[in-house]
Amino acid sequence: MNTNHRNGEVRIGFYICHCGHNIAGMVDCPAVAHYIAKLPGVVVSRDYKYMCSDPGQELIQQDIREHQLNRVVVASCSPLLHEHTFRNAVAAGGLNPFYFQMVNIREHDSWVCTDRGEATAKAKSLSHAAVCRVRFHRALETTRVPIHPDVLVVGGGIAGIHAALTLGNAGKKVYLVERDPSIGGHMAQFDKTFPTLDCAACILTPKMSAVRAHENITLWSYSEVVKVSGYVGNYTVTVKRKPRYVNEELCVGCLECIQACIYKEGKFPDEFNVGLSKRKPIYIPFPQAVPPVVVIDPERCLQVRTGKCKKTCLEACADRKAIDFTQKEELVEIKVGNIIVATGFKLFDAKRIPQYGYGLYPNVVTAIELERLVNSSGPTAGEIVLRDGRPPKSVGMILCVGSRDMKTNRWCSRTCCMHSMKLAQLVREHTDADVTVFYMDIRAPGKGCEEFYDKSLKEGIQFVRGRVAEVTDWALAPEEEGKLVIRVEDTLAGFVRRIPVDMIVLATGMEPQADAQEVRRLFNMSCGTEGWFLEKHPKLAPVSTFTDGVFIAGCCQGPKDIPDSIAQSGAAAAEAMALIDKGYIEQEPNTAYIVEADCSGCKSCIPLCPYTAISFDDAKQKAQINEALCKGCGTCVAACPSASIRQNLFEDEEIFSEIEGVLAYV
Amino acid sequence: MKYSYFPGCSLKGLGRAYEESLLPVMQHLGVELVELDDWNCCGATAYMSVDETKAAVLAARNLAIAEKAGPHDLMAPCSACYLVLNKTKHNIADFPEINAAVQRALGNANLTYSGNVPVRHPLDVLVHDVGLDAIKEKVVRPLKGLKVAPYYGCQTVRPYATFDDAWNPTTMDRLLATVGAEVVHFPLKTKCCGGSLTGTVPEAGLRLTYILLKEAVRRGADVIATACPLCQFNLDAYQDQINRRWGPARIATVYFTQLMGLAFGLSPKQLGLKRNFVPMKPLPAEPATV
Amino acid sequence: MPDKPKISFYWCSSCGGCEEAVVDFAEDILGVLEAVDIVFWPVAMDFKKKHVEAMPDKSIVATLLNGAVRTSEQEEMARLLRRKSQYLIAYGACAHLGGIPSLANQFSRGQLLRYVYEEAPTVVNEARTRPRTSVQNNGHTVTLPEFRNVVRALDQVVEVDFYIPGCPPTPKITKAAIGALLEGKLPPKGSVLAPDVALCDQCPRKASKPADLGFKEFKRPHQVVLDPNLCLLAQGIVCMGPATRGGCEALCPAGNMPCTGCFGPTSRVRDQGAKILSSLCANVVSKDEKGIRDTLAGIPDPVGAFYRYGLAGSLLRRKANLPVEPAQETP
Amino acid sequence: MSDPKWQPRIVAFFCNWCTYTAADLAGVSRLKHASNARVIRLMCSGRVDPQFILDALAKGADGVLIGGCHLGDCHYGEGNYKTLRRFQMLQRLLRDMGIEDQRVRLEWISASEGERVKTVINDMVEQIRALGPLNLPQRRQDWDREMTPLAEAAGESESAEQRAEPEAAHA
Repeated sequence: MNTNHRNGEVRIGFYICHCGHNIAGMVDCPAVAHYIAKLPGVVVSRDYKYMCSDPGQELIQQDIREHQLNRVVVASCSPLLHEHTFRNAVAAGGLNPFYFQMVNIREHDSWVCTDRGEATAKAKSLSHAAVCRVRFHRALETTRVPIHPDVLVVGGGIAGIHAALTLGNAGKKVYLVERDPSIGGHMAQFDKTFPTLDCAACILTPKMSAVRAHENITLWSYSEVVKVSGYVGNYTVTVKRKPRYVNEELCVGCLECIQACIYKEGKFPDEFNVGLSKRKPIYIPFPQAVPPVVVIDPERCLQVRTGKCKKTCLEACADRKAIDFTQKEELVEIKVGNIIVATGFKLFDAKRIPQYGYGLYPNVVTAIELERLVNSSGPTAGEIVLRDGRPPKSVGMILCVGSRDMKTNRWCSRTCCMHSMKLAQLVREHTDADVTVFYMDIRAPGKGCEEFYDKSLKEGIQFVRGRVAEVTDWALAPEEEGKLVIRVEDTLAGFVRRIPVDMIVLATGMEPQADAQEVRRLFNMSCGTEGWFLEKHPKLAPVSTFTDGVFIAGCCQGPKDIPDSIAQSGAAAAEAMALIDKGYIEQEPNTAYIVEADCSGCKSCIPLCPYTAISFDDAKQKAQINEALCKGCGTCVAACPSASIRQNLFEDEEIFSEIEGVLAYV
Repeated sequence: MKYSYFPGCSLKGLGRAYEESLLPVMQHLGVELVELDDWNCCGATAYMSVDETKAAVLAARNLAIAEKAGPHDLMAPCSACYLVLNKTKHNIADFPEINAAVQRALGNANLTYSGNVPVRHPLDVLVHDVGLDAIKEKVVRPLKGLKVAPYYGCQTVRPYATFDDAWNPTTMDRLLATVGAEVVHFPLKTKCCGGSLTGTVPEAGLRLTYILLKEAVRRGADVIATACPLCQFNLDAYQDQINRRWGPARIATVYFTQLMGLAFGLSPKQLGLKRNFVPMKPLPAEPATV
Repeated sequence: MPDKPKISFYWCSSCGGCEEAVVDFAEDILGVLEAVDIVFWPVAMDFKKKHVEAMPDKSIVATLLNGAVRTSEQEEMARLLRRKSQYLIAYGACAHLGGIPSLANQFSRGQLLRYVYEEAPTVVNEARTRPRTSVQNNGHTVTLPEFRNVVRALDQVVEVDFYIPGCPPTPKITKAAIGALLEGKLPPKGSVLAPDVALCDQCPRKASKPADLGFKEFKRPHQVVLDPNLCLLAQGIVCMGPATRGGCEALCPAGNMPCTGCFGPTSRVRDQGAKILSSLCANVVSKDEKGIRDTLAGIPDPVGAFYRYGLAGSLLRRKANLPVEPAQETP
Repeated sequence: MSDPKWQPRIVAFFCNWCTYTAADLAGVSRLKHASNARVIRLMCSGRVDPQFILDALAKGADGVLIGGCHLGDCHYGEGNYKTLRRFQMLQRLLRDMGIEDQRVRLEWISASEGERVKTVINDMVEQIRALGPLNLPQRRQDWDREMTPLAEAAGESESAEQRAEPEAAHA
């Protein structure tokens, strides 16, 4: 450690960063440096183009050596971005890294101010405060918390599957928890994928099987996470395993029980086929389901509901004895070090836009419904037909249904343009129908996507630019009789058109899951106003959250296509692995501590700690804090009526001096 | 239940059948309507397009009188009045310069307006204040078998969709179903009736009217129910001309309050049903009353 | 042996309790008198201001001054004694932090005079006579000190060397302080001569305080029959003990009444009221706004409850929007 | 009191996880707003000691803004409930001490609500502008002017103001 502390004299170095034009464009940086230079204790005060660059950091280190600095203040961007960078720079200069204070004059100042004088004044006062505060800083040491090597992945869509496999392949133990009876998510419902038109099942099902077969992956389908406690490296998670009334180990997937069910025909809407077909109370979600075992719908099964059924399924299962009506809901507790949340999205409910007639006109369908119609294992075995069984002669596709719309959802769902063009091509492939796509803008930025758009044009698919006003069944001209009429302002042609078609496909957008708020609370994440989970930094930490050890992947973070979801889940897996392989995490030393001689033992603080880090020492008659449990919120510090609890990095005198500092410069 | 009542010019003139049916129906339901003392023209859409500020002053005088009259909501049955009064209310609240002009003008007449009077449509009051259950109790002659096309027109739910959906309003549908009528699917329920174009540019205006009539007939409706005097007039008065020009489409258009009155057992004459150019067919399975 | 050290006592805006506390030394007073020479003590001895004025500066070793500073005369005496004394000691809660008199900082001078001389239910004053600084009577000029706008703690008028807290200070801490003074064993200037740990440390009820104190309601002592042994906070009574310096040996809790905070905060605290507020409110059980409001309604007068002895010495000092009124010369 | 150049001075205590991040987001999104708020970062709004608020006012702030996570969303579980409880009482206390409600404000602003940071700060600046300066240091000087004659007579140059908080100076 360096010897810059002789006589206890405080020697402060102050650096203000131009951040190119970002700060200097609005703040007079030399004037701030000049102002700070006159404050007591300030030995060096400089402005520099890029403080976070190597030369910028070198400047600090050089000054620490040459001017025997023992405090450093950098006024630049948000500490959430570069506090670590500068602490490391200070440490490399031979000073304890906590003799450093950062001033946010970019996000909080230059980027939000419109007046150079005001912005400069604000920079001066914030810097003044930091200079006042840093005087009280003390040398601190970080503590290390060990990381439990197991990982929980929540959600068994393509993102969750890929994350689980990546981690499993790296030798990490993974729990994959899926709410539905099978993993696969939305992708399992797709026929083909854009822009390559390769078969979705062909690329997904091997991955699904691999999950089931993987020695490092524990797959819990039909299960939900209900409780999460702990912190990075040491999460305790409670998983609710819903009864499927079928023993997963014993069921061989022969499906004879389904045959034998007293319901001779399917009677209930089939979730996988979005209600286009019917299933029985005992069913398998889809032929390639993983785990490949049947499930009993407790809401529909006579035996579960009333206890009065002939139980023909039991007979069919015979001595395999896989069906078990005594199954009960089970709560399982696991310990993991990291969590990857990949809970996906839900589709916009097209009924929310009544003028498009979904639910009113039978031949208005959603894109996912068409997807099931196109699929050879779908309800029509791959035939695209109207409700009455006729093939359509004309199909209209309406884009941005529940996307880019101030009345419903403002965001672009990113995949609908490509998804619709893919479906348009499939319709052309399967039928002789004319296809017209109604769009506002075609967004095809992905690799191979613009080419795919060209291909659509070449294949004779019509594109009409304009937001569709309504879908109706009232005819004005004879050719409209018996058809659905799309009324739209063609913004290229410049007039309102009425276009009669047989079938209308609504490209419904993506929305956050209905329970996104509860899930967010469960994992202590943040949400955007729309409900998508919030990443820690939109560019630099796109799969991290504000809670260490909790990562997000796939559409729960925002609409995206399959390649992007896979890329994110790989990134999330890598982030988790980085923590696991390091073996520990360094904790910010912002813990609270009690000055024993000052404590009166009034116990006011004890119930306030959410981590039960504070206890009462009966022998000493004083409160004590277990620093390993303390997470540094400071609530007890604020509450201690005799100010006997203090907090590292947020000492009372540090904050009081900061208050004094921000108010000193008028 | 008590409301201030702003009839507007139509309900005293061309659309008097609306008032003739509205008042007894409301009375029947125990809703007291107190006609505003010394009300004046709402300004209508025409004045709004000539001079918005003066139009606002004109409408605001009615609001000010209503505010003075007591703490009751103001009922404006005519769609145009309903829209103009609401629009004035919004403009006064949103634009300080309009507010200043209005207050100055009102001040000259010793009036003030603080923005506190809600302007309500009878459909809103009937469904949300009176309630469908209370209405159902009063039905003595359910309109069984009568197929009705519910037609709201443009101004009732747009742009202020305060009590119903702007695209697919359902309050009238529900009201009519409550009094026993069969409501046909009528997706043109908020389409244009032709408005004043029926008089100024008939080839455009009447064509719009024709579409409504034709579709109502095609969908098997016996009668069109409306909530607007202008809609009622356009749909009712021009049928001969329309039929000559575009083909047959003959159907009666009445106020929804008239249908409610029938269900309450009031006489067609009392309800102003005799004023129609195209008479409504007698109710099914009932001796002729017209 | 040189002369005995000279000591003086003075009182400003005070109830006399602090003087009483000195008398409460009982026979020990004789010991004190043996050790020191009392040169000024208006309550007990007939010295005049002019005698003090005649003394050389710093010739008094220590002055123990009690009471808050409210009038011009008190201010003048404080300045005089400051000049004549080596050590000026703020004695008791009023001199220390403003004391109960400084609760008057919630009102303007005009409000106070109007109430006291006209509106108070026991006052009959039809002529609306008000005190004036100067009155002519029979050719004589009679003067009164000026009633200031603000009540002040002693250190808000003159520099203070030490503080002896309490309302009144207990004989024990007073003796300890005088002892330290005579023996020259003084802590750093500005210290409060009492323990720097909160009162709970000395409270006989400490062991009965639960670890999970959660407030569902607050009660006032007259509303309940108090358990003589159980922690008063556990009984829903606002007890200032956790936020108040110890040293009184918990006289009030021992007498079945809550601590009301007369010893002031510990040295680490800048605002005693804010601190007890922070601690009590954080421990309220309710989580919804109305529930919280209802619980806190049990403390009807937060200023009176949390700043009973120290409004002048608090961060806000005085109600912010009060005027500074000119001295009242006309009725 | 009515200096035309006067600008409201606001000290803001923002929690690290929600409101501070939201203020960063406001910056990243270039949501221009009034420059008057000076943000002091704390880990949790639960760390906001009521002393900080009073001290800020006493030292010359015209307003104090406390920003925390929405109720139920606290990074530490329930820190913001403690803040809410303290705030309710503090507001009553401040009212009794003649300080208007609008000067001390508690707002729940989540990490994604950059827009709200802008709205709240702009709104608060406007409200305080309408109220005028609080400027307690100036008011204290005005209060203490009644001591000037005797202080001058005693030949003291040092003002009482400079000796405020004697203990803190020695702590």
